[in-house]
Amino acid sequence: MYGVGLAKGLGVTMKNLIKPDRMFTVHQYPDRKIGLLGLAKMSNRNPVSYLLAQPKMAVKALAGLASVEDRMPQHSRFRGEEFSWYEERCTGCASCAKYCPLGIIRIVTHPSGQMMQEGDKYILDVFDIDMGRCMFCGLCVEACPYDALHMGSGFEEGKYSRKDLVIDKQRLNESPKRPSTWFRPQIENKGFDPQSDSVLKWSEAGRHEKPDVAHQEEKWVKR
Amino acid sequence: MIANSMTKVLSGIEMGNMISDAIPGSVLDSNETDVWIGKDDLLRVSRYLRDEKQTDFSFLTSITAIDYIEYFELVYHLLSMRRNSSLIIKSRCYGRDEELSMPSLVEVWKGADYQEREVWDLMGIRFVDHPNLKRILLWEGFDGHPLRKDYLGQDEVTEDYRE
Amino acid sequence: MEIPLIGSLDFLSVQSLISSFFPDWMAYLIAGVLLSFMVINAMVISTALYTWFERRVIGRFHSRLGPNRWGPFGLFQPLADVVKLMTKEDTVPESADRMVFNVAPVILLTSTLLVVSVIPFGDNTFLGRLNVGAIFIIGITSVNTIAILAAGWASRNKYAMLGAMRGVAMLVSYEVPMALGITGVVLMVGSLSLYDIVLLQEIPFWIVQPMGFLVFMAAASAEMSRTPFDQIEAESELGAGYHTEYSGMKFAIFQLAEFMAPVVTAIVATVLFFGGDRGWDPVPGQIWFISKVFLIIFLLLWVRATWPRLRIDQIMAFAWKGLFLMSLINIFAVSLEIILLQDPVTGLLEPNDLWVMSAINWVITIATIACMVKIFGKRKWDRPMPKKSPLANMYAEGD
Amino acid sequence: MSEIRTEPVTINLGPQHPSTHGVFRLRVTFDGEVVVDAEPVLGYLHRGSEKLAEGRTYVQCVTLTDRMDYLASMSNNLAYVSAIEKLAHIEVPERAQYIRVISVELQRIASHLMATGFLLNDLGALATPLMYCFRERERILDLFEMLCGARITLSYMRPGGVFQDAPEDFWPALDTFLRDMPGYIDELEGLITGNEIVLTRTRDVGILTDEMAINSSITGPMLRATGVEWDLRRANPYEIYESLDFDVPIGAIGDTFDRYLVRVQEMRESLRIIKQCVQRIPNGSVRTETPYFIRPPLGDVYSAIESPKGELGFYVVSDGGISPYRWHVRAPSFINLTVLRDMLIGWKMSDLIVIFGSIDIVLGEVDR
Repeated sequence: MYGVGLAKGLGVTMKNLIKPDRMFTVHQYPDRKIGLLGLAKMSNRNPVSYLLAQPKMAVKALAGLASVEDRMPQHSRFRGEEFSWYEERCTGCASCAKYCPLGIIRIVTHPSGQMMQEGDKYILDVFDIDMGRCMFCGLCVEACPYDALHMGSGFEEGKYSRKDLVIDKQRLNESPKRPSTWFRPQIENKGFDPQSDSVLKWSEAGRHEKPDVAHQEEKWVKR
Repeated sequence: MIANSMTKVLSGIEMGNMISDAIPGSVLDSNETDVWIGKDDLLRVSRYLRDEKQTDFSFLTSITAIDYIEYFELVYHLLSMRRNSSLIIKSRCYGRDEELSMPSLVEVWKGADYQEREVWDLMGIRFVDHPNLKRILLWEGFDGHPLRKDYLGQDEVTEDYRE
Repeated sequence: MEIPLIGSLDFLSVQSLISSFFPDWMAYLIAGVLLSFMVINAMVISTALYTWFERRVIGRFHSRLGPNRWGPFGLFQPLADVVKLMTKEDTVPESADRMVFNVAPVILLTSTLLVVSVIPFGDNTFLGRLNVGAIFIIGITSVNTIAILAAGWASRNKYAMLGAMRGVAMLVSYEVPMALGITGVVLMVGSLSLYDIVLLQEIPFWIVQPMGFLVFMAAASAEMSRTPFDQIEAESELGAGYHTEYSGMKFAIFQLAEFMAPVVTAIVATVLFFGGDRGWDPVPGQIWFISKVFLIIFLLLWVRATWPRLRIDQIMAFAWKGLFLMSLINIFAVSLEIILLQDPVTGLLEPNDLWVMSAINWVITIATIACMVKIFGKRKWDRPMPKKSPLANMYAEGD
Repeated sequence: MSEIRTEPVTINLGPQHPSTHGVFRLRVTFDGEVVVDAEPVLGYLHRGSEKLAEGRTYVQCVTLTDRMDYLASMSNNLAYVSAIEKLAHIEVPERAQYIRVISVELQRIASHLMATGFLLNDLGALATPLMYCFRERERILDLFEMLCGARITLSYMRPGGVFQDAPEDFWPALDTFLRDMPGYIDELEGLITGNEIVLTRTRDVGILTDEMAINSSITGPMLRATGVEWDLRRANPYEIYESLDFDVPIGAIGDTFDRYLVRVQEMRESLRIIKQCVQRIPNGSVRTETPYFIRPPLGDVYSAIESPKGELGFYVVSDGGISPYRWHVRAPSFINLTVLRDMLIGWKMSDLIVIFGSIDIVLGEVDR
């Protein structure tokens, strides 16, 4: 009443204007502008010594033209683009293709005739995912019984044509193996962080190691 | 703290007996959960269910239709907010042609308005005496009713970007 | 002491400078064109800077950053906007009245720019020293109404028409309290010349007559359709109001005029209520002027970032029931005080008298606002206690 | 006094309009500024979810529910999976129920923040409250990213639990959020609740009576604002709500301001619920093993939860196969629109926008 509410509102907005910790946009992708103080802090110097050491950069910062790389920190479970796929682990069972709600995974295999004792190994001819239609629900990852397919962790796969969004076997193989820990507790327990530069080997991605012969005999032969 | 209670799901058999006492011949069948009402008596039964003190179904939760190939079944979920009890009444509608019709319940529960329009739009069941029975989700002039089991869909052109 | 920043830039001195090379009539023309060119460019550039300032400040109010990419601290952003708008296709609706459609933005910009011509920026920095400056401002700002109506009418767009109709109703109504708000100042000074108003402002007039200042600011923010009175545009209701159909350069002109309005308003308010270029030495008067303008602009932005907008009928009611009454009370009080306090011989007011007046006026202002809230605030602000409806009982067990 | 005869003007509000919260079209007839008739035209976002579901397995349908009310995906997930659990008689571990309740209540806060922010945006507050709301919602979305790697289309729940336990760093982050959030709500209320302009614009505008609300099947905060105390979390408790202590806020007269106020109070109640859940959450598994292709027995089921918009119900008919025979959604946003016309007539254009904004619809759910 009597304009008290209006004045209170003005106070709230002023508080948000002044307090720097109430900033909304704190991460500016891909880079952010930085002032002299920020630059000096980044190189652990005081601003004056920074100005003397790197005058060009310091002047640029003072003019508001300097920028440094910036990126939103993501959780390791982030479901992102470019699936991490390990051909070594894949058996071509096509569970992922069957489980995909949109049917965008295509798998073509043929029997190889090798390792017939363990039940024939299948050779993958085609494995491609149409990322243009993928909705990143992660059901294919959930379905994979051999932990061969993992969600990726990036989001920078924008392309100019939809055709380029179909990622085939070759690209899946070449892409850096930074699987998201979504639905992969074993990777999470290892402390693997897909946002760092580290890469996960195929032998470490599984929820269990390859069983040794003794274990297999106990399980299968004695029955 | 007040003790919580679940919404009481009324027994279809008991309610069926009660309805048929009030409006003889209206209840076709009933089981533990549902009551089947003849489509000609639906309006009278729903008005009875709303106004009768013992039932007091002032709230129409949802209307659905299901295509069982031989017939369409309409499902009405009723709720009494004062008594915290619920009832499911169903009604069957035979035939497949465009002239399928059911009585509209808009004058009993206004909440039936959009839901009946949706059923007409997607299932193709015409509601007699509905004040504004037009398609609601699809556009006027759409061919067919998509939620019917015999709806084949229009020719869909999906480009395959792989080739 | 007055340190002239841009030298003597009044019309007469420039004319006399030129008349030593050219015949009199030519000197008159050249001086006019030269000065107008300078002032127009200064206004356009300051408006461009103002758009950047507004976006940065509103951004910070929103806890965002605002434009910060193009150029140092994003200062080139207005330039980028202009380039983008100029290269845009200039569309005209098929059924539009082309002539009126094209002229409307020009009228709006012209009327906004003309206000600046009578402003004394400094002791000797001004374009024209009009002895009826205050009336000129009131008159020229009402031309806006015609431009807005023309734009809305010519577009043949229902949203534009609604916006224009609201605009006409609102602008015409708010002319009244604005003129009456200025009247209070004029009464005290005894002159319509803005130059005299600045000269006689020993104490800034917003201290002497706060009610007049409030009325003027409210009316002015309605005149330039800023929140809480931005019903002309009302972007959440009408899309863009009267300039819905405009694009390209014409839209840019509208935007320019629209963003120039706060600058102009702040300038006028500085002259009328903040003592123009008056300040303490050794800071030159022009600097004082600019910093006062910035202060008022910041206040306007602060209000804009905080408050929602009123409905059109509430705005009209506010003008006629609230501001009109307040301005009348203000004029009555001020004239009474002048009669009682002025020197019977010279008819002048001493600074001591001004302090007495301001003390009385602050009391009157607070009392008036309190009374008006009591009398006209029929709506009870406090909420009635919620009562459970008897129609539902979610704890019932059924039967 | 004879009145001037005026010509009514018909205006299309939408499908592209700043305040229709999506692709919604309202064909309004104005007499000057006063609404004399209004007709909503829906379906611009119709994707045929109900038909699509008939060709998918029960688990695949979870992804469809995300895309209906995209501001409250968790609630949609919960409503759907609880229907399937009822249909296929799947038990849910207790820890999973707690995590579900926590995430649904977080989602309720996020959804109400959006509703409040956009209501104020419709009032013309130049997006300031909206930005503040977005800022707080961002923190909730960060929490969701920790839980399930996505921020909007979550697909977090599965029949039989949730797909994965919350990570270690989720709980401290949730604690920080719970500590900060009441202060933020206070700040938001300081900006809005006492503001005279907001009060002038929203008090006594768009009044809905309790009788009319019940007769028109209105649910959610809109119903509670009319004074009807009806919340499915109390009236028909699901999951663990029975053991939780919280109040059901109701409004006084059912105007636009009450609708806003009920939402703000519900946010506080949600925080209370989450705090209790965090204290009580037991250890254990979070998911009952279910086959990939669930084959529920023959029959039908209707299961509803209290979503942020109202009663969100799923009616699923099973024919014993791997995909539902009929999959119907009782979408609260859609049914809440029933009274729109009656609420609008007689009000001015500015009120139209505000009343419409206070209903809080999401077009993904309206059109499905």
